[in-house]
Amino acid sequence: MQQQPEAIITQIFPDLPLGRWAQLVAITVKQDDLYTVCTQLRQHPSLDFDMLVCLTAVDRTTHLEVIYHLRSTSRNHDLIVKTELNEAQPELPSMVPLWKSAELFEMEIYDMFGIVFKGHPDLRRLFMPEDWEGYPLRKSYNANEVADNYLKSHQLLINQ
Amino acid sequence: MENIIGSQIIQSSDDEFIINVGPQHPSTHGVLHLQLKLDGEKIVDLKPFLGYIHRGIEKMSESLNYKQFIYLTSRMDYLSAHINNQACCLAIEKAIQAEVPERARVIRTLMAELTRLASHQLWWGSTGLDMGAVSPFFYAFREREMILEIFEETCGSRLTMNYCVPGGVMNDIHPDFVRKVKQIIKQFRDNLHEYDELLTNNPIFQSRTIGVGYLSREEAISLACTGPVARASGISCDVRKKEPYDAYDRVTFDEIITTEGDCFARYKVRLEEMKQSMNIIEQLIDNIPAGEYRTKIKGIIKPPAGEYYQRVETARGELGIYLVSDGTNKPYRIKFRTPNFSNLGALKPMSLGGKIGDLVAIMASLDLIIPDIDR
Amino acid sequence: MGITSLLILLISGLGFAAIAIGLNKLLSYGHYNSVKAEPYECGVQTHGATWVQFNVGYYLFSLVFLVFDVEIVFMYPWAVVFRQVGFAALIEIILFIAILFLGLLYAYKKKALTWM
Amino acid sequence: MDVVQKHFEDFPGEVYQDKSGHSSIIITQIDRFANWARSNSLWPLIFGTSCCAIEMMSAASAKYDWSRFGFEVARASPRQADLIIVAGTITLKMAPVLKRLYDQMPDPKYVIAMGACNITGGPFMTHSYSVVNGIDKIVPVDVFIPGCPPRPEALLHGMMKLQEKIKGMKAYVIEKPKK
Repeated sequence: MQQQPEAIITQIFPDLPLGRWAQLVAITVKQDDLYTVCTQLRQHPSLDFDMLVCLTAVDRTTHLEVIYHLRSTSRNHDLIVKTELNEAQPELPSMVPLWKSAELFEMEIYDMFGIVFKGHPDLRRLFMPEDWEGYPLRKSYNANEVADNYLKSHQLLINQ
Repeated sequence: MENIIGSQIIQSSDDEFIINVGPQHPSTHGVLHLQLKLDGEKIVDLKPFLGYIHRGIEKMSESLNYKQFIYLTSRMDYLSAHINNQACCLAIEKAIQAEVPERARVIRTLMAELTRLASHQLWWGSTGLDMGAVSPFFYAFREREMILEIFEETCGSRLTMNYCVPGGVMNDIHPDFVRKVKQIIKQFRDNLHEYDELLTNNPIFQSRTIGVGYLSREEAISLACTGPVARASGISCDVRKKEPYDAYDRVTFDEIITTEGDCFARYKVRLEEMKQSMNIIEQLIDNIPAGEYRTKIKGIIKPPAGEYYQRVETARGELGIYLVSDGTNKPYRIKFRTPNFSNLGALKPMSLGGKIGDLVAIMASLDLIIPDIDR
Repeated sequence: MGITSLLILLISGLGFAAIAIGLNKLLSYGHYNSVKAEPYECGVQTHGATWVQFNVGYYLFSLVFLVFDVEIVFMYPWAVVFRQVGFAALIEIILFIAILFLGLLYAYKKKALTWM
Repeated sequence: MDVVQKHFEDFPGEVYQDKSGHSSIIITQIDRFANWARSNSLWPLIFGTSCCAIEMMSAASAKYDWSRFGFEVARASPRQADLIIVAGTITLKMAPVLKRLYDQMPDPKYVIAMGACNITGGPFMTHSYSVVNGIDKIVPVDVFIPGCPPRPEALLHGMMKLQEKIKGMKAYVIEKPKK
């Protein structure tokens, strides 16, 4: 069964607020010391979080919440690392040097939320066309009639 | 001109050219667009372009209520459509603490294993097709059509079955469901030797897959690969074993793990998984508990505000659902962590340096479903 | 007798080709549009020009294939007269194949069959 | 493209001519023969984007077997196909690709819109920011097949409808665009 890494986390990171994210142990980390905490989580022998299972973001309208779901295949435990970003200039260090799976996740989050990941080898819009404006998964984004305007503006309609 | 791949810099000679293994291509099984930089037949660089089938399911789910968005997920990984719906129903049941009767749990697990069988059969047919052997395609669809007949009898539709409902299953199983499933399992076990004769012991197939597309264990972990792709590289990541859901804690089956990590290992893992699925079905088919097939959830589903996480094992890997609800009848934010999205990341390290023909073999062994990547 | 049959063969060959192409030009119609003339590459714009210099490996492969393709073509007339000529034909064909087999060995040793 | 009708004194039939000077004439008997030949050997393009492609594969396999109607040879390149079965959702990024593939197919060419996604956007009609609501906005469609995904029998029924439609067409006249 899945063990919970609570004891080790509190011992190594005593100052970080510990919490729960969907019955998984979660720690909240500030934006600027996120990279140091993640390298420690990656390299510390007793933690050994070697797999970034998922990287996602939630638009809480007041701020952007970015969630890293880490897993250790050897220790068999999971951890959620949460950070809050203000909407003005969302920037985060790229985790590609630590976990290779971060490359595709970060491209998707950049495309959907507009969070720029510094140091990403190939940061571009993954899903939307290159010349798309706006970030679809933001709460402020209105999704109606977007498709028809795009077709009209790109001369794709049949009678154009 | 220089291009940087990972850490080493490769001085590219001038006669390199870039071709598109593009959206419309017989071997991409969907609309995956790869841009290959080639030096003759050798692949120097590979860049995926996605989004050709991005329908924005996550944004759509934010404006559909809890009973509606479930059935969008069967359009994501349409070969394990039932398992996707099962995952959403489990997440919702966990959110509203709904109690699911035993009969529904067993029926759901049976249907999930039948879906896995049908999905692996289609993969087996299209793997043969990619390697130039056309007859496996027709052999594979023979059993698959019989399984789809069972789905159609019980749920009304063949592919996107919409059979799971929060609280159980849509309706009870068809009266001769048990007889037909037993008949299929018996027939498929007799025909399984044909699968080996056609592809497994085929020297051409072996020479095209053995040693091709090697994925080491560390690289598979770092790329967050799951499912048969990871199990072929030696990672034990079967969610049915790690976090048993529905009736998986009641059955005994073994998780197939090999360590070679090449295309043939992934092929063998999926063939063995088909046997394990039949094993599970045989254990469950005889003792489906009587009783209710669903608990009626009256009214609008409004889970309490908070976050919920549920993961299941689809035919291609671990599907994780991160559900954030704010107490209203529509999910505030829902994220599908789909297996194909991270398995696609493994395509580049495996195919660099190889030939174009090997790229087709590797893509066939990865068994990618593109709408599962783009959502 | 020989010259007339040769002429008939020539005329019917050329005629067949001319009719096939001519009929096609006469009866076919098509909407010409600029995209139809562009090269097809999986439905997207090609990256850069398509008239590029190919890798030399492809020519090597086609040359080796050509040698053994022509070998098969020579066997057709041999197969037709094989029964009248009798045992001598068998010796000739074995000699012919043996020499070409040496060619195959040479190509194999020179690594022309594996892709560099 | 404007197709203009020409009148010749010495020829009683209808003659049409397009901008590039290509003119075509109507001969009823040859029409019937040509239409019979075309409708029974429609080669589809391999173009499956999502779930409908799996039902198209089922239609191609032994149980439903569309080769009974002459559809068997599925070509990978539009240059050798004369029917494009759009099986699966067409999103905004895929629309120019579909339009380009349609343009690059030689005439006479036909389009089957398979699945609800291609008729009106299907399950993704509302609330989605990137799905084309109906591909008849982009390419002229001959037959619409509803269903999500439509059963293989429905696909075969749609194909037979297309064959009837072809048999009723004028074989050698420059068709005015459908829209």
